[in-house]
Amino acid sequence: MAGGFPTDTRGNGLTGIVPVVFAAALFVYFASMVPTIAATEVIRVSIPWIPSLGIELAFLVDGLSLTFSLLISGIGTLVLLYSNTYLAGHPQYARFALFLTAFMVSMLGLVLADDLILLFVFWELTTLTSYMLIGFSHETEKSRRNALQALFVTGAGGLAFLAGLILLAAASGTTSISGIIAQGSALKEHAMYLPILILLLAGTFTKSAQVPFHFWLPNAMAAPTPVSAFLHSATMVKAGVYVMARMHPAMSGTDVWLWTLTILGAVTAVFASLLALRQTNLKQALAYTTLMALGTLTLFLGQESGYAMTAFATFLIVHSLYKASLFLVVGCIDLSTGTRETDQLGGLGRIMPITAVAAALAALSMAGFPPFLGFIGKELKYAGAIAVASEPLLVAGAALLSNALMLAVAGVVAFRPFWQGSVPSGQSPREAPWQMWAGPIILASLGAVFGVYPDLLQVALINPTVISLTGEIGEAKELKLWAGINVPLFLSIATFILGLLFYKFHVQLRAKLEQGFQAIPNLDKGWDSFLDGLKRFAKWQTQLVQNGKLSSYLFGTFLTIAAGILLTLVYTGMPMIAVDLSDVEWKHTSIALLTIAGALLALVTNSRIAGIAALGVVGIGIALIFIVFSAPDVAITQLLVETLIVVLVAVVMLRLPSLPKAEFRPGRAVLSIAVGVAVSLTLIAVVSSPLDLRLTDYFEATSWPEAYGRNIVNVILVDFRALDTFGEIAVVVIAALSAYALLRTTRKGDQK
Amino acid sequence: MNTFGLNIILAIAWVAFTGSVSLVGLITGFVIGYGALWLIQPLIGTSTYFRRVTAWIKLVIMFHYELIVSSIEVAFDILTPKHRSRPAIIEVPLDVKTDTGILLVTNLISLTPGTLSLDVSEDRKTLLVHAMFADDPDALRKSLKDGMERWVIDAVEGA
Amino acid sequence: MSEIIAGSLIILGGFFAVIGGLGIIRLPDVLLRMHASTKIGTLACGLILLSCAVIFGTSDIIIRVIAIVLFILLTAPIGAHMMGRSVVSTGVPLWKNEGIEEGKLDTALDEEHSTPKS
Amino acid sequence: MSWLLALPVVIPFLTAVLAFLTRQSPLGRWISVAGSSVLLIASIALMNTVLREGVIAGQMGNWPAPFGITLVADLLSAVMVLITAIVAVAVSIYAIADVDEGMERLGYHALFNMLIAGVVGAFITGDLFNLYVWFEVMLIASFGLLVLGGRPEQIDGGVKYVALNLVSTIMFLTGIGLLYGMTGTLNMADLASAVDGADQRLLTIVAVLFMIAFGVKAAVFPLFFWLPASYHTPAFSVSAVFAGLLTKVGVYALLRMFTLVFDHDTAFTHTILLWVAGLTMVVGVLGAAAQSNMRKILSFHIVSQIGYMILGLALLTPLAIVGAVFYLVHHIVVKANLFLIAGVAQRIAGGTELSRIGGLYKSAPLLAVLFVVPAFSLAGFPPLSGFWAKFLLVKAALDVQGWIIAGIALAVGLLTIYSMTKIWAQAFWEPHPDGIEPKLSSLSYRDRAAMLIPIAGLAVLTVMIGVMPEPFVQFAEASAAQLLDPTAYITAVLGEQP
Amino acid sequence: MDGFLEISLEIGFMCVVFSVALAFVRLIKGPSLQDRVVALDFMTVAIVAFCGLAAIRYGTPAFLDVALVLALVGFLATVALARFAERNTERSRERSHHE
Amino acid sequence: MNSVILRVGTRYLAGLLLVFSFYMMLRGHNEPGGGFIGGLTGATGFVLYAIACGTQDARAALRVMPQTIAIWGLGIALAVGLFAAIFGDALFTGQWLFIGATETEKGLPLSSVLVFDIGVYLVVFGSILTLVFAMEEEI
Amino acid sequence: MEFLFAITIGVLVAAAVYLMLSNHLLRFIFGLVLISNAANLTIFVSGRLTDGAPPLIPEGADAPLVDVANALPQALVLTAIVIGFGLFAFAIVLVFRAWTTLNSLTPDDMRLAEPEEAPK
Ligand code: NA
Ligand code: NA
Repeated sequence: MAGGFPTDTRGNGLTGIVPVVFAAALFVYFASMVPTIAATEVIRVSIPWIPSLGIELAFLVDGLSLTFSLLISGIGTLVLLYSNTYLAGHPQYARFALFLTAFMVSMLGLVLADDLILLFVFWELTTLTSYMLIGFSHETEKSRRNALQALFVTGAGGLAFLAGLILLAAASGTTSISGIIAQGSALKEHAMYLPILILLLAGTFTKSAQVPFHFWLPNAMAAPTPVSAFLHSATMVKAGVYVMARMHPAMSGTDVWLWTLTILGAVTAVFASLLALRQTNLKQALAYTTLMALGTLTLFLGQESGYAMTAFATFLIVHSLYKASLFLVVGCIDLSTGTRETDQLGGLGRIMPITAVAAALAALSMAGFPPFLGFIGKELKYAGAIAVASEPLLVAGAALLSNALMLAVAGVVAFRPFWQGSVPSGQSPREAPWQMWAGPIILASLGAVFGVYPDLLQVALINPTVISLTGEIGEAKELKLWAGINVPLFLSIATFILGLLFYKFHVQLRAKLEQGFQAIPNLDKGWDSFLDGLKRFAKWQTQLVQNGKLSSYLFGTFLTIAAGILLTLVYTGMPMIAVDLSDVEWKHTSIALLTIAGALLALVTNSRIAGIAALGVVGIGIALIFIVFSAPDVAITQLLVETLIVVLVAVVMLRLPSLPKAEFRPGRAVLSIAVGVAVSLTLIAVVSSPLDLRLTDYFEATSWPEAYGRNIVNVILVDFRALDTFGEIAVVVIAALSAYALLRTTRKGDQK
Repeated sequence: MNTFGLNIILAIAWVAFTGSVSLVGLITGFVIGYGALWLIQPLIGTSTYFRRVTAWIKLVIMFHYELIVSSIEVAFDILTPKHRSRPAIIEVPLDVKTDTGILLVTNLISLTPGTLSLDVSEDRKTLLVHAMFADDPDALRKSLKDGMERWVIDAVEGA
Repeated sequence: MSEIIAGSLIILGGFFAVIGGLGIIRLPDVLLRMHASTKIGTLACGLILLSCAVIFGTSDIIIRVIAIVLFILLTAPIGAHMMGRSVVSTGVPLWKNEGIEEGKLDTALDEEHSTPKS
Repeated sequence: MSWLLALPVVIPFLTAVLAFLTRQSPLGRWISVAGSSVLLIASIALMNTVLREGVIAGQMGNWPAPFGITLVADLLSAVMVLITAIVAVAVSIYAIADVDEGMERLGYHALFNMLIAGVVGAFITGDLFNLYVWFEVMLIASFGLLVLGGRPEQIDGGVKYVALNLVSTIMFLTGIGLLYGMTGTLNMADLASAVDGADQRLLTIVAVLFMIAFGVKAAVFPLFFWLPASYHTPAFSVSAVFAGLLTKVGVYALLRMFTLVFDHDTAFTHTILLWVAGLTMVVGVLGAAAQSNMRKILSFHIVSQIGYMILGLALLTPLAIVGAVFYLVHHIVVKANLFLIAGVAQRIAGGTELSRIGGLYKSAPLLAVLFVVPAFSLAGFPPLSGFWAKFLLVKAALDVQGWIIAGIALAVGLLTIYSMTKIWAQAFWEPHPDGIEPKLSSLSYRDRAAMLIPIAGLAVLTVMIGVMPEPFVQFAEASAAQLLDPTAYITAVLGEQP
Repeated sequence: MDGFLEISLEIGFMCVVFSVALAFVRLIKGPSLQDRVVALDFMTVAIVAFCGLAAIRYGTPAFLDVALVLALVGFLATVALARFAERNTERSRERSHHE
Repeated sequence: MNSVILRVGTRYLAGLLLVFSFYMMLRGHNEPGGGFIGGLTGATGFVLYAIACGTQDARAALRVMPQTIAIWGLGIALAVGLFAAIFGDALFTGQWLFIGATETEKGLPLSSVLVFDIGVYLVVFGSILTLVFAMEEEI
Repeated sequence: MEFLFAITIGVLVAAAVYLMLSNHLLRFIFGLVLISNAANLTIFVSGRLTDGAPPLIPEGADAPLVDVANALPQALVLTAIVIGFGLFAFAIVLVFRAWTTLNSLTPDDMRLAEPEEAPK
């Protein structure tokens, strides 16, 4: 993306404007619902979709979903506006805007859905659209790889999630989310609670890139910066958090819930903030701070206290505002200077003052300085942490550490490039066009505005959200800049001190961290070897079963036949068998022997002619069977066909080489005998009980009186079962046409 | 074949007279008609028909005679432990001209044991015969020409 | 009466059939064997079919028997001719009655003619 | 009534005859298109009647069942016929661009329509031996189509295809003989009750024989070898119709026989089917993961997807059968379409080997859109048809605590995503290795229309099933109910049973 | 005289079957292509005879129809194989000539 | 095949086989025979012709391309099946007309079933010749 | 009697399977012919065997006067024979084509459709 801002800042014409207007309209629409929701009402719309499965197109607007909707559509509007300039004149901008808008709509659907399956539909749609967006620079290998990685990891989680949803729906007997929540604590006592929880968390943790599934998120930064700003700050990664929040009333309060979310959240938060500090790339650093935020949000959701819930709601908003803002700022820096590496940046403050202001505002909120909303969020965070009954120190400690690290990162990202050092030679940065700084400045300012006037937020969104999270009993804590001298305040101060220290020594720390992380296995590297392993395993397996050799295919098929019949025989036990040889005449025996002898000759001979002649003998033997057992029509046909077979083989064989000498293969012989035995045994069993001759009796009785024929076989062929005969002559025609076509297509590979 | 056609008509007439439509009736009618025609031979002028019929009958009888006699000869050779046969492939010049004649000669030669028609040359003038008992090829050749070929020529091509 | 005639014809036919079979086994070269198969086989077959005609005695059966016999008389020699021709043209080794013992015949023929077998 | 049943079989035959007589002129291809369209109308009429009146049966030759041959249509048959007609229309249009005059002169259109006739016949017959006959019609036509063109790899694939399918055919025939020998009847509805009088142990053995015979046709593990060995070799329109329809006939036959006739020892037979289903899914999808050619990937995926359908049959709960039916319908549409798209890729990008092509996303966005729909439907992304299919089956499996099989079904879904994105990334996203920009406009107007209209039509159908699944689910439910309680089927064929 | 016909039929069957067995031995032994074909040809004729016997034995002239067809087309296989033998030699000669 | 004997023999046999094949077909409804057997026998006649005189002559004698015969046969068989529709019967319902039927005698039967058998005959005949001619020419 | 021919069928099948497994197309064809015959015979035997009474209705009778052989399997076998012939005809032509295009009759050497992985 090097090379400065687009010279033509008019963007992409209508293709650029329409999505912005659309998103803005959505925002306004959702904003218009604020009064209703603020009055702690909910709006539910539902139309039947798949009634036979009880699935509805049901949407629910309550505090939680409205908060998300406003963030999504609001930030969406600004990001689309920004993108229109950021990617001005890009040949594929239309697709970009389409995917981004589609993503936004899917995300809205996800947070508004009041049906588990509908939610999943949108869930997967966000996966799919984000795949397209991450892979937007599709001509580079890295983009494609990272897009696939994101898709694969979230897709895998998504499938577990689906299983969880199905179980959840089965356990509660409905797919309606509000219906499930209305069932109160029934779910928590359900036998399937734990599997459901694990499966749902698998989905949400992968989607939210929680440790240890975090590795795909930084890679997803291969996407254009606006995408990162949108997907990886405000929206997609929060989908997982959203679902946990949504299910909070129905599923929280158990020990499993508490400790899983708390511990994983805390670990993610600390781990991610360390990772963030380690980065020199601005976007990567921001990506990891996003992880930290997600960890923190998860950690809150593990609990039930009013503080935690309020902190969740507040921090959700805070983070979205500053993170989107900072991502967009980084985009401006990137376009302006051509780099996102911290050590190649400096002194931009004077050249890009507006951007710098936006960055500063956002960073201060992020760092948790008063009077920003970030400060209030942080205070609530500590309050919530302390409220954790069993292990307040652990939670608070994690929060403290991560917040301090966050402060340091804020400095690295938003302070250092603007206010330290000077512009390196070779760079000629300029201030960004207004379309690009408008977004950051608005978002960042909102952090300040809400910090000063927290009541705005409190009534409109926080209280309804908390109610959504806890049900009617929920009591939101008050958002205040000054809550008096209390433990959170001391922790805040400690955070500042620690954070500033971290910032001061961040270069040295980075080196230390680098060493530390070298020691930890990196799942991202594991990803490649995982894919390699998968491919290798797939190849190995495929070569095992599909080795390209007809003889092993046939062996497998016949083995299945023999094993299928014989093992079934073992399972069922021997069917009734009656051996009645009383009516066997020597003629029958000799015909049978002749047939067998012919078959054996065909088997052992190495002479083609002997083989054909042996087949002729078998044909004759079988014709004799037909003659002796009263089937003249069949015998005639058999003899005619046998003759033609010999003729055809004789013609074809002129071009074919002699038979090679056959080697004896014991394995094949055993299998052949097994198949033969299987068929024989079954047939013997079949003919051991009498045959029901209803059909034949009917044919005999009606052949002459109704079908006017004395040859019953022929009457069956041309009248009773004429359709069979028709199909059969069709086979003959097709065989001839096919063979003809095959003979008449001559290609280059053909020998003379 | 006019006379032959006449004979057929007479046979059908016979069937009509007697009113028994059967194979036996037809054959009877044919034989009686033949007799009648033979009697009125002067009336219908010179025809090869009568000679040909005689020749055909002779052919059929002689063929069966040969068939049985030489079958016994071959059977004897097969059944006795020592092979007396002196096989050889001999060429026989052909006088028979028509397709039917050639086919009859070769087939009949093949059907009588002891001789087997192998091939007829492209110019249809020579017949290649495999003989089991070819101690004297010339005699054999002569017997074939005077025997089977003669009879066939008489029957098929008239003379 | 007709049954005695038929029975005798059948036995005679069977006898010739066996002779034919023996001939195919015993005669020393392929052309000689063909003598046995083509003619004696036809004779055997004809005799047995004749017994059919005698037994059934109806005109349609007789016609059918005649047809069968005529068909065989027409086709068998043509088949034999084709075979014989191919024996000559492919150079299958032939027996010359040079007093070789039957058991050693095949080896003797092979030594005599080096033409490849198919 | 009986004509309503007979026409779907008769029409393609008539079309085949006419198309063959006009094979030297371009008229043949239009006859083929027209014939398929008429077939479509006929099958809509059939479906309409079955929906209104329930299972219908017709006695061919006016001979009463079980003596004559009965044609029967329940919902499953009717929908299979309908979907066959849809595929036939799509492919016959596509063939205008795809099939060259040389192949036409050798009777491509006749063979194609005979194939359709065989497929339809198999779906609609109520007689076991008649089913064999239609299988053969289908099989021999597929032989011809597979090798039409005569390229060496076609011959190679053809040898394997023919060899293995012949084995299956002969096993089927043997099975029919044995079953007839036990029951004395061939009418499938009649068999349903006739088997009760037979030795049940023996019946299980014969059931396994049928399972194997149909298993080869359906390409399940370990009998699928012929499919990946050959499906990538013929003309694209041919492999599309193969991919869509042929294996489904095997699945249909399994579904029919193992609900109607062989339901005496489901604890044994359907447990085997469950194993088969799981292994088929896994082996197939791993096979696909190992491939680098678009058509080969798609071929292995057929195998894998067949596993899902068998899973539905194996579970044998109402929901599972619903899933199987839904899957069957969805898969035909989607898989045929993907092969058609591969054909376009071949034409404009010069191949189906993924490393040899690319750049389709950039320069052929319409094709990209059209690919995404079936590809992601196959991968089971909502709200496309494949999602519902998989959803139903996974739910069915979870409902009976089939954790492992449900897990397998889901994991295989993931690997399906992997394969589809592999195609997407390498054929669409990645630039073309030769630096060319494959464009749809490089095709003539006629070819472009002929190729893209059917693709778009099938894609629309996929989306439609996905977005408005209710009628399809309802339909599948009704169909599953008929399968699980064959009383209506039997009554329609044999009349009221005492 | 019912007995005589029965007995002679049995004898006839035995003879025919035995002759087929003998021909089969030749078919196995060969050694030349033509030997095998001759054996096969003989079997065909024997089957015609067998049909005749069967027709008498079961009193069913229908078996004569089998004989009829076989008598007419049975030699086709012989002709085809003979032609194969001849052409095959021609070809191998041509081939060795080319080399 | 340059064999005088075979060529001459074929002249008789081919015609004989053809006539015989019609006979087998026509009597099929009451005695062994029928369309298949007839068609196979008839085809044998032309196979013999092709072997004896070459496929060119055989094709010339046949005048129509064998695959056309086969497909017409299929068409005829299909038409017979459809013919029943005129009488409101199901596919492939046999239609019989007895010429000169009296109370005791059925009369001379003319039937769609016979036409169907003719279709079968033509299919088998045409298909086998398609195959054999093409193979002969290719080898 | 059925027992005897059930054994015969078993031998035919075993021989056929061995031939089909032999990795040579001509032998495969031989096996195919054998196994087709065995399958036809299976149907025939399954319909039970009756000595010497073809299912024909004599002139003047409305139905067979004696117990005649089961006609239905005969019709089925006839159909199966003809179908089998069609399949065989195609198969033999395919074998011929395989030889002329791929110059091999051992299918295991035919690796065009499924090429062996190039050694890395
Ligand atoms: Na049942
Ligand atoms: Na590529």
